Amino acid sequence: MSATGSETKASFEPRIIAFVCNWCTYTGADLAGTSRINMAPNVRIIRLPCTGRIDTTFIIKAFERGADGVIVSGCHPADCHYTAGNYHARRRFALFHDLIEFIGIDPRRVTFSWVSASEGGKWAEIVNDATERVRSLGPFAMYPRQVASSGEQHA
Amino acid sequence: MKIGYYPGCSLHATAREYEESLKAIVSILDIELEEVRDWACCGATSAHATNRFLSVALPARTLMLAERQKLNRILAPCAACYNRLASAHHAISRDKKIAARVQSILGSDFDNSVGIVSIAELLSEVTATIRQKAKAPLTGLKVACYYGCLLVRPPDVCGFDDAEAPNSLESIVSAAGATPVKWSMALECCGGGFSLSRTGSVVRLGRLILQSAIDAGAQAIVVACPMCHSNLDFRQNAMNERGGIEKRMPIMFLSELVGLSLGLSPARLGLDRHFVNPSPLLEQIGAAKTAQTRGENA
Amino acid sequence: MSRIGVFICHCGENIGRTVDCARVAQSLGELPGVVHAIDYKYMCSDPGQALIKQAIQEKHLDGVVVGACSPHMHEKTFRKAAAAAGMNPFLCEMANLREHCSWIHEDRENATDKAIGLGRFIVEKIKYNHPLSPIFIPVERRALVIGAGIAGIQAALDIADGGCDVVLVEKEPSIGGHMSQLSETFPTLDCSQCILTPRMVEIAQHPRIKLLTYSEVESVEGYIGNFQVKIRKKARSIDDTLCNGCGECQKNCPNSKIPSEFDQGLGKRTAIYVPFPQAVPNIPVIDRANCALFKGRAKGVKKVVCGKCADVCGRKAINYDQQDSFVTENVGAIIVATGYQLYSVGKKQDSELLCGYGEYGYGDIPDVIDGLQFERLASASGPTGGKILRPSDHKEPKTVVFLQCIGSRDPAKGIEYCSKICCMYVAKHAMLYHHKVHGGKAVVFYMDIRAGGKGYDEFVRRAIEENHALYLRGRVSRMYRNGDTIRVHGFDTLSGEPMVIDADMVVLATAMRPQPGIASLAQKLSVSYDQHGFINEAHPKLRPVETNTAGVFVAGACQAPRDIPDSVAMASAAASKVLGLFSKELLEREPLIAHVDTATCAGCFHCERVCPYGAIVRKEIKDGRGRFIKIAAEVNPGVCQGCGTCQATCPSKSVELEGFTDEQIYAAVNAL
Amino acid sequence: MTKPSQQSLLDEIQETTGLNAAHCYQCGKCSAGCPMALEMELRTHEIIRFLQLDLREKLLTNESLWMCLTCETCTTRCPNEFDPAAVIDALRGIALKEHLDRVPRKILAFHSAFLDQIRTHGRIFEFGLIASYKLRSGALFADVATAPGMLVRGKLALAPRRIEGIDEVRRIFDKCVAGEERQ
Repeated sequence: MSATGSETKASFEPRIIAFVCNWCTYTGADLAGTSRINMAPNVRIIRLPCTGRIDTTFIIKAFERGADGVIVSGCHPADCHYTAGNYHARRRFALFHDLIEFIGIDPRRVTFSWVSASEGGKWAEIVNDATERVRSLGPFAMYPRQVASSGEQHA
Repeated sequence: MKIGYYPGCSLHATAREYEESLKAIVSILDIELEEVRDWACCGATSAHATNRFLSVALPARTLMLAERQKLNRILAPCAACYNRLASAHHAISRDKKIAARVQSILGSDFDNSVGIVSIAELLSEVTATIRQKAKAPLTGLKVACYYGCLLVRPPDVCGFDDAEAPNSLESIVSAAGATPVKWSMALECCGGGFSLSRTGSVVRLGRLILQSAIDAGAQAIVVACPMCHSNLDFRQNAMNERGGIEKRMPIMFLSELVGLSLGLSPARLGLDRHFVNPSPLLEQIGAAKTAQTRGENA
Repeated sequence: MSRIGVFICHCGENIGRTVDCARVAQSLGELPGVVHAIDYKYMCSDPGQALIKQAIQEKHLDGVVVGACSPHMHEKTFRKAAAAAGMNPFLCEMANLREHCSWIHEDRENATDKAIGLGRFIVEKIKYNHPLSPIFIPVERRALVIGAGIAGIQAALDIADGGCDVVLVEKEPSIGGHMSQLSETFPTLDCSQCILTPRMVEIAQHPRIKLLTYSEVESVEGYIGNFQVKIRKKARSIDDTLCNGCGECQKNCPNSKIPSEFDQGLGKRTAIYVPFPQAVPNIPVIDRANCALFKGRAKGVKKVVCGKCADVCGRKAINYDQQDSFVTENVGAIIVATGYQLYSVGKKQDSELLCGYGEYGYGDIPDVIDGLQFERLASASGPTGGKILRPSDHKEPKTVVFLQCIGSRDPAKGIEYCSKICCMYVAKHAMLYHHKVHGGKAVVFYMDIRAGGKGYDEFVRRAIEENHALYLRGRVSRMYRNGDTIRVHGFDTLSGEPMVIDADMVVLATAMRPQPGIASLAQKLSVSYDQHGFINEAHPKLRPVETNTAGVFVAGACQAPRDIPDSVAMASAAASKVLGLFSKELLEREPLIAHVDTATCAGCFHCERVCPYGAIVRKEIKDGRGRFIKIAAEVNPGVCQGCGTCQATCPSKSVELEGFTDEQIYAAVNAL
Repeated sequence: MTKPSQQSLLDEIQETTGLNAAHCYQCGKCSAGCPMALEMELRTHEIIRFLQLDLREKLLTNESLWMCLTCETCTTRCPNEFDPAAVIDALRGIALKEHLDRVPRKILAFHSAFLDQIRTHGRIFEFGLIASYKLRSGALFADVATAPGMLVRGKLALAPRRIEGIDEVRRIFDKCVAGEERQ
C-alpha cells in the first residue's frame, strides 16, 4: 500500500469538480441532502443536462484551473433521461481515458460513475472515495503550480 | 486433489472414528490431506463467549501456519472448528480494525489467503466419484441428514449451502446410495457446548431431534460434527431414560456412511466406537455380512 | 460589465445552521460584476421575493443568483419573480446551498467555504447567460393510459368525461386488474366486483375511450404534447369483430386443467378462456402455450391436433393464424398505472436484490398461501364458491395463522419498505374467516398495526374485539409440515412467551412490488424509478402524480404500495393534471435547446447521428444570390429536448446548447 | 465489584462489535427461533431491548446471557440484518470483567477449564478438561458412569501432548487479555 509520505498528504484537502447530469446524479445528490447523508466537503458540482453534454475539454480545463480531481457521473446505462446521451458519453470517455494518462494526469484522479436519482447513499460513497483517493495521490500540479513547486509530480 | 487438513482436538480423542473413517475414504476418493503443522485448538465456544479477540486470534494462528505451508484451502471436518476458522477468516477480511489487531497479536505478516472448507463442501465436490466407487451402495437405508448450526450458519460466513434449506449432505448421502428422509429438525441446535455444563438442555434438544428423525422414518442420523455426534450418541441413554424416546438411533459421521458405501469394513471406519450400537442396522443393510465388527459393545 | 444581484437564503435554519450566510453574501458581493448581495431568512417567501424584485428594479440588475435550495425545488419560483420584475427569467439561476452543502456537511467553516465556491460558479456562469424566450408547441389533446386496473380505469373515465379522448392499454385479456380478484374491500366490506364491474362496463361503452386489451406498449417517441406510441396487440387468435362472447368455445376446449391466473392457481381454466365471467371485453383468448393445436404446431406435427373451438364457433371468429399487430397512437400525455404484483417467498426470485423465505420452506407447503389466494377462497365467484377450504385436501381449516410483513420491512429479504395495505387486509381476512368458519380460530402475527385512514383503526379493532382474532406481536421464526398441520414457531413479545401453533392453513401477507417489466417500460418513457422499480414522482409532496419527464404522469401502486382509495385519488389527480395540460392550445416549453451556427458547420452530421430525438435536419445554405453553398445542420426547436450531446460531439464547435454553452461552463470552471 | 464506566453499554457494544443496537426493531423473530428460549429468563430480543435502554447492571448480571448456545439462528433469520449472537458474546465478555460472581458456576468452570487447556497444551486434552472442569464446578460425580465407556471405546486420550508453538499461543492469550483490559 502507499503508506509512505502519507503524513503530508493526509493534511491536504483536495479540490474536486463533479460534472453531473441534471436528471439522475444531480437528483441523487439532492436525495443525499434530503437524507442528510454526511460526506466530504471537497466536491463541487457543476450541473449539466446530460453526461452527453460533457465535453472532455471540461475535464482538462478543470485540472488546468487547479482541480485535483474530477468526477463525471450520469444516469445508469439504459436509464438516460434523454434515451441515449449517456451511451455517447460512455464511448467518448472510454477514448478519453487512454488520453489523460498521456497528457500526464493520473487516471485515478478522474472518477466515472453512474448514480441514479434514488442512489443518494451511493453518491456519498463516490464523493468520499474520490476524495480519499485524490487525497492519497496528493495535489495535482501540472500547469502554473508545477513550476512553483517542481519536484512534486504525482502522475 | 490435495488439500490442507485441520483435524481439531476432537478428531484425536472423542471423535477418533471420524478421523479414522475420513482418512480411510479420502485415499479411495483420490484426495490427499496435508495436515497443518503444529496447529492449535480453535478456541471453540469458550473463546468467543468470553473474549472476542481471542476467538479470532487463535484460529488466525492456524490460518497463518497454513499460509506458510502454501496451502490454498484447508479442510476442517469438525463443524465447530470449521465455523471458528471461517468466522475468523471472515472477520479479518471484512473488518480492517480487526485485521490490524490480529496482525499485531500474531506479530508476523499474514495475508488471510487460506480458504476453509467443511466436509460437506469437500464431499459435495466429489459426489460423482463416490457414486462411481460405491461398491456397496447403501440402497434402502433411510437417513436423516443433520446439519446442526455450525455447518451453514451464519450464511455470510459459511455460505456454500442454503442456510435454511441446505442440500449438500443429502446429495452426498444419495451418492452413497442411501435415501435421505424429509424431516424438520435438520437445522436445530443439539445443545453444542453445553454437554458438560448444562446436560439437561442437551438432552431436551436432542430428544426433539431424535423424535423428528424417528417420525420421518429414518434408520440413522448422519452428522458432520463431533459435538453433535457426542450429544446425540453419547446422551441417547439419558434421552431414553428421561425423555420417553423408545427407539435407539445410530448416529453416523458422514465419512462413516460414505465409507460403508465404498465397501470399507465397519471396524475400519470406527463404527464400533459408538455408544449406540450400529450393528443391528448394519446387519439389516447387509454391511455386516461382508466384514466383521470389532466390538460387541451395547 | 454585468450588474448581478446575489441573494443568499437561510432557509430558516436549514442553511443558516451550518453555513455563514452573511459571509457568503459578503464574499460573493466582492466579485467583479456583482452590485448587490444580501442574505435573508426565507428567500422563497413573499417578502423574500419582494427583495429580489425590488433590487432588480432599483439596481437595474441583469443577472440574479439565488443561493438557496436545489433548483429542482425553486428555480421556477425565482424565475417567475424575476420575470415579474421585468427581467428575462433565464437571467436568474440558483446555487444549491442546501441539498448539496448545508445538509451534508457539519463543519461550519468547510460548509461556508464550499457555499462561497458554489455561489461563485453560478455568478461567473450567469455573466454569459442571455435572454431567451419560451418556445410554444402544439398539444395533441388525447391521452394514453397504461394499465386498466382501478387506477387506470378511474383516470381514463375522468379524462374521457372531461371531454378528451383516451387510449387505454391493458396487457391482460380483460381490464379490472387485481381489484377484480378481491372478495370484499376494507373498511366497509362492500363487494369488490359490485363496485368495480359497473366502471368496467362504462369503459367499454364510453365513446371517448379506445380500449386495447391484451396489448402492450412497444415504444414511445416524442415529448410532452406530442408523443407517438407504438402498441403491440398480441394475437388473441380470435377476431374480436366477429366474436359475440357466447362461450361455446370454452365449453368445448379439451384442456381444462390449466391453473387459472385469475384464481391465483387455486382454480382451473381452459386453453381458450375468458379470465372471469364479468371480463371486459367478453372475448376469449387462446393461451398458445397450453393449446393442443399450437403445441402440435410448435413440435412440427403436420396434422391439425385439435380444432374444437373453431368447430363450435358459429361466428367463425377463431383465427389460428392471427399474428401480433401494431398500432401507433399520437397522444399528448401518458399516465402510467401498471399496478403491483406480490412478492413471492420462493427461492427463485426475479431480482438479485431479493431472496425468499427458506425458514418458511420457500413456500413449498401447499396450505401456505398468499393474501390474493385467500381473496379468491373468500370470493363468491372463486374456486370454492366463497367457502374457506384449504388447497391440499379441501378441508375447512379450524386454525388459520396470518403472518404480516412477509417480505415487507425485511431488509434481509431485500425489501425495507412497509407495504401499507397488509394490516388492513389481514384484519379483513380474519373477519371474513370468522364469518365463514364458525368456531374457527384466527391468529395474526404482526409487528405494528398501521391503520391510519378513515375508519381503518376502528376496523382493525372490530376484528380483534368482535371477531376474536388473536393478535400476537412478533415475527414467526420458522414453520414446517407437522403431519396434517403446519407447525408455526412464533413469539408474542407482549407476554414474553414463545408461541408454537399447529395451523391448518397459513396466509402470508406478502409485500407489494411493482409489476415485472416496469423497468423496461420506465426506460421507454424515460421516467426514473427507485431500486425496487417503483416509478419516482417528481416531488414527494408537491408533485405526487407527475414524473420527472414532462407529460408523463403516474397513478396507483406502480408508484408505491397503495390501497384502492389512494389509487383512485391519485388517478383522479393525474387525470386532472392531464386535463389541465389539454386546456391550452399551445404548450410553453423552456428554450434550453441547441442551435447550429450554419456559418461554421462543416456538414459532417455527427450531431444527426447522436441525437436521440431526430431533431437535426439538413438545410441547404445559399448565398445572397440564391446560389447553393453547402448543406448544414439545423435544429428543429419543437423536437430538441436539450441534452447537449450534439454540442459535445460537434468537431467544429458549431452547436451551442442554450443555458449550457461552452462559455458558460468554462466560466464556472474558471471560478474554481 | 462494578467498575464505574463513563461509556454507555450501548457505545461499548458498538465499539467492540460495530453493531448499533438501534437496528433491532423488536419483532421477536430471534426469540421465536431460539432453542434456549424456554430456559431463558430474558429472551434474545429482550436482551437487545435491555441494551437499547442501557440497563447495564440488570443485563450484565442476568444468567440468560450464559444460556446462549451461539447457534446463530437469530442472526441468520434477523429481518433487519442485526447480529444478536455477536452482541450476546460481547455482553458476556463485559459481564466476565464486571460481574464474575454472577456467571453461572458450571458454565464459568467449563470455559475456564477449556481455555486453560489451550493455554497449557495448545490443544484440548479431554481427560484433563473433564477433570479440571469437575474440580472447578463441583459436579464431581456427574457423568462418572460414562467416562469408563469413553475409555473402552478409545475416545479419551490420557496423556497430554503439548504443541511446539505453545509460547506463541500463550502470547496470543496474553495480548488478547491485555487488550481487553486496556479498553
